[in-house]
Amino acid sequence: MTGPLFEYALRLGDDALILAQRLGEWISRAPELEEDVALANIALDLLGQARSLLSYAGQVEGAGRDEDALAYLREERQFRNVQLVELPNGDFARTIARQLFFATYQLGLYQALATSKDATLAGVAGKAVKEVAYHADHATQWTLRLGDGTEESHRRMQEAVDRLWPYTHELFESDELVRGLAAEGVAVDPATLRPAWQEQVTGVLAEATLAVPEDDWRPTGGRRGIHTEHLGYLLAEMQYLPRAYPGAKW
Amino acid sequence: MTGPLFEYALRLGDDALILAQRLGEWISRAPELEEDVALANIALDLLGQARSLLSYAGQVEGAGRDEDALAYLREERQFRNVQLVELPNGDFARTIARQLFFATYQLGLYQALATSKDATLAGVAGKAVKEVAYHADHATQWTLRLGDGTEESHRRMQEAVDRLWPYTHELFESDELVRGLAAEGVAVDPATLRPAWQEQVTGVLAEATLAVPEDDWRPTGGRRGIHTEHLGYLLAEMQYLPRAYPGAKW
Amino acid sequence: MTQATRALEEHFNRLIEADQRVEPRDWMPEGYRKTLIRQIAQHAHSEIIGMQPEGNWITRAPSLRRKAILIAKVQDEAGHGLYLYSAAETLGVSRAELLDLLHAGKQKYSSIFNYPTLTWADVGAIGWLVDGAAITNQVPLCRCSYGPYARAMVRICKEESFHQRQGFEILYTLSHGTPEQKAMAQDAVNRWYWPSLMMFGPPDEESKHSAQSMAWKIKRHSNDELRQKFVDMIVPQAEALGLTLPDPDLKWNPERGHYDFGLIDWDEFYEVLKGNGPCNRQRMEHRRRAHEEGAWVREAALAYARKQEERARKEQAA
Amino acid sequence: MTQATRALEEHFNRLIEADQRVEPRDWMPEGYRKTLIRQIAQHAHSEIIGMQPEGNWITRAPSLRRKAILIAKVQDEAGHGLYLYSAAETLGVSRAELLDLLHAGKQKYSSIFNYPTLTWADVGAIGWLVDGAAITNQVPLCRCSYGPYARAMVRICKEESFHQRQGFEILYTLSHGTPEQKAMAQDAVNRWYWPSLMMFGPPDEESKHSAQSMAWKIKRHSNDELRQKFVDMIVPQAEALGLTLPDPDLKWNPERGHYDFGLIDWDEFYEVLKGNGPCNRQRMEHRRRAHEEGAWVREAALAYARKQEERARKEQAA
Repeated sequence: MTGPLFEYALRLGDDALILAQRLGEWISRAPELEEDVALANIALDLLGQARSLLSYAGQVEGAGRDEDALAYLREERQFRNVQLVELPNGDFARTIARQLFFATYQLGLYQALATSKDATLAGVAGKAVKEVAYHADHATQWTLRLGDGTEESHRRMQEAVDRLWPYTHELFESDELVRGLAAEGVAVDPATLRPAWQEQVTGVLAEATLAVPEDDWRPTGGRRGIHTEHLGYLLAEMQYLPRAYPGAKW
Repeated sequence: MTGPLFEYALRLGDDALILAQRLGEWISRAPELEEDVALANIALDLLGQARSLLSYAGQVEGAGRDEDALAYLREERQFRNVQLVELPNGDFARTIARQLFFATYQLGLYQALATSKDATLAGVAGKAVKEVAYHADHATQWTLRLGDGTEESHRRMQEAVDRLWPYTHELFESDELVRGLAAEGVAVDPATLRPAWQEQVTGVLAEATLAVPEDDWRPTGGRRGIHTEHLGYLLAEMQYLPRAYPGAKW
Repeated sequence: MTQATRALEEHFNRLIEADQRVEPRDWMPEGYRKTLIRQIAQHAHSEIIGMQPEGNWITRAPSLRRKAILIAKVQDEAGHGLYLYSAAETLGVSRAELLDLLHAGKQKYSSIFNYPTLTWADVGAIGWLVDGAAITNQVPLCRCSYGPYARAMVRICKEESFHQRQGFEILYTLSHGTPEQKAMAQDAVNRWYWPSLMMFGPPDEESKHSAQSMAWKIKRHSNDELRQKFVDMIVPQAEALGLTLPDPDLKWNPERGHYDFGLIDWDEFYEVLKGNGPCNRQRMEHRRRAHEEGAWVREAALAYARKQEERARKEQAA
Repeated sequence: MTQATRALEEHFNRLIEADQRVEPRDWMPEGYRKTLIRQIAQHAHSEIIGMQPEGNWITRAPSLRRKAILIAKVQDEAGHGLYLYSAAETLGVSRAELLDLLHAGKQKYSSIFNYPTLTWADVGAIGWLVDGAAITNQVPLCRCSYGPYARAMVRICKEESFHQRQGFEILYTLSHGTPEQKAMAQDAVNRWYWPSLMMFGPPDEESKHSAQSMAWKIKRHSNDELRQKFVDMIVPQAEALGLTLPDPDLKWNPERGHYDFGLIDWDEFYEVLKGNGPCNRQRMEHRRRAHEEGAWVREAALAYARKQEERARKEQAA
């Protein structure tokens, strides 16, 4: 049995790691050079957060696992990220919709976590707030451009928002573990982040002339290691080298 | 150093294995149910040939490697298949063009190899001739339908033929190794298969109202382990489980 | 009802009564035809949607032997789809029409395929539990009153029982492998057990179509009877596998001569049925995309066939 | 030539003579402008096509630290592309025009990027050899007579030398790792060594544009001089890596004070230049696809910007 703090650090770290991996797929494929730079930048920020959080998880666990052992040598069922971040990139609209939903969530999360009683989590979050504020702004600007751009971009952006909306519910699910840590002042209960997120996101969608989808389907399971069928392929690719050369240093 | 017979069995085995893997990607995605069945069938035949050939390679090598060790625990640079079979499937036209080119080649090869002085190779080839005759017929029928079907199918099929044609040259490359084995009556020198292949394929293309491409670019390297950038991804996916659970039995 | 119709209906009823087969040429009540079309179509759709969760592991099967077995299995499912669409065609509805209904969301497929296959062990669990449940459902259908459907089922059941053994064997190998492999097998069984019990449909008191289907001898046993039969079959098999089933209430009841088992979460069942399972959207999108991306191929085949006919006609005329 | 033009030309020549910078506002001969546009565009295109072979390993980098370094490096290449297209824009040609010329196959990029990255060690070899050759080429360009290009090069060279050290470090780690890792490093060096020597272009006696470029102080050294400089630099570095270079003729020549090296296969060079390298088609297709698939995004951004302007204008008017 591993402790709740280990588990919590994994959740945050895996979200950042898997989204960084997905954004990394964009590089050299973006609609313009500035976006190759921007998406690489966001991927780098997330990867940096992931490294801090996974290192910390390994430290808390005390079993000698470092960031790479946790990233490269766990199986799919041991990953704790939400399903939203593991979905295939799709077109630029889908990537932007995911960025809008996730960055807005993560910004609220890190702002609150920056005052955590856990000095490491507070440090990571405090440092990341500025980065994530840029991610949220980047996604917001593009949501406006695509939503209020051409007919085609509007159609694509609305399709993207509709398709990804169901996956946003999982971001705000709380459970005993996180409520326990939140009561100690260590974690942030994600349920508390929802109202501000909802206001922010629906405001952006409205300005972008996009409809806010109805709540219906609520896929979930990532925090318990229940993922979509997409994650396995992502991990096979990501983990290949360390799996193929056990024990090698790189 | 491993011997020429080991190397030769690997070449033939890897061609069959990698093409089976690509065809396996089609299953549940074919244009009609009959084609899900047909492509699965062809994949199964190729996989069966690959298993016999890789098992034999392992036996010849005498280092205790079985078919799975050879399929799952070699790196990209150790694979000996031609580049044609590792290319992404593309649309149905590309898959059919590849099947036409490869099955026609393989049919000639196995017909000749069925009289090899090496009893195992002769046996594998003899058994496979009937299977591959069906593969060639299947590809021929579809080439006719697509080439001489609608305007769109003609355009797509011509595009597919043009795109894959350069990769066919590698099928007929011979080298010292294969010429040596051919002189002993063990292997078939692929260069000798070219005229009949050319006649057969250009005949089908003509009947399908398709133009035979000009010879220009001649990508090569597979027999020396120089592949396209696509093979690494294919292997990462294919080999993931045995890499992740070293020594496990399945 | 005319006298002629009455005579036909009596003939039909006698066939049913005498446990004989109704054949395509026979008169049959409209309700019987509709029920059969709905059931056979749903069954056919389940076979082709069912290719996806297992197909998900073809490129990642952990040995060449397992890869070959898995390809053959998924191929069999496509083949079963073909038999069943053919059986439905004897009732006057084409495969293309049925596929359109599937793609439009107007006909269903078995909800079990809306769960994801997360690990290799899921391929074993599907073979053992899902095919096991399917066989339990289908063996009685081999005696279904409609001939073409009954005959398709005979063929299908034979292959399915082969698949079930293969699934069992995958799990057996895992549960006797490394500790990680055993955990993988147990995890898959934990996830697939309850959904497989749901495959028999809602409890008898809530089942809409059952009574009439039983009267027509399309169905031979109630949902709950079949479910009990399945549970009784898999409990000793789980023991043989060295795996547990995730139901604390599961125990032998010597009075009933059956295993008692816990309450099924019917809310989950109805949610998945409504379209809110983990993979409903993915399965439908995958299916629709394959169909749409294949449209130009089917059109080309048709155009070519027409040209060939034309040519043959001209040759004959010349 | 009018007298005014003659005066301008004299001014231009004096600038060149005095090793001062020509700036966008200055008059310049049409040939000078064209040469610079061709060279800067080719350089910019090389940066963005160069993202592909290394980008190929971003998702598969073997540690998180290496992944971060690699993403940052490929991002730098995009950034270099941006500086360079901006430098070209000062000569009166837009990025969109230059990209169109690239996509139409009317402008080139460095042939080195038409080789595949087959293993992780290729990322190291590209950093060490390809960036090493690029720096050797580019350091003199920091003193190029055209100001905006020279200034872009200063910034780029600083980052490139960072990249070269990272590539060296990857290879060093591999060559001091397991035997398989060392073999992987050696194999990559074997494949990238000769193509990196070709990066300096054809031998001086065959080089078309060199003499005029040297006179204009766009270029400061001949192809062969730069190639020699590069070889002299990497030989001791290869020794430090514990790797060999695949050239049996490579040896120190005390008389020349340089390393002698073997004959380059110029046939291969010209084949790749003609479009027949292993990855020419793949690189161009990847590039064109990204551009085409991004068209609707760029159009949306433009449409939105126009709407915003319109709104601002209306607000002002109100």
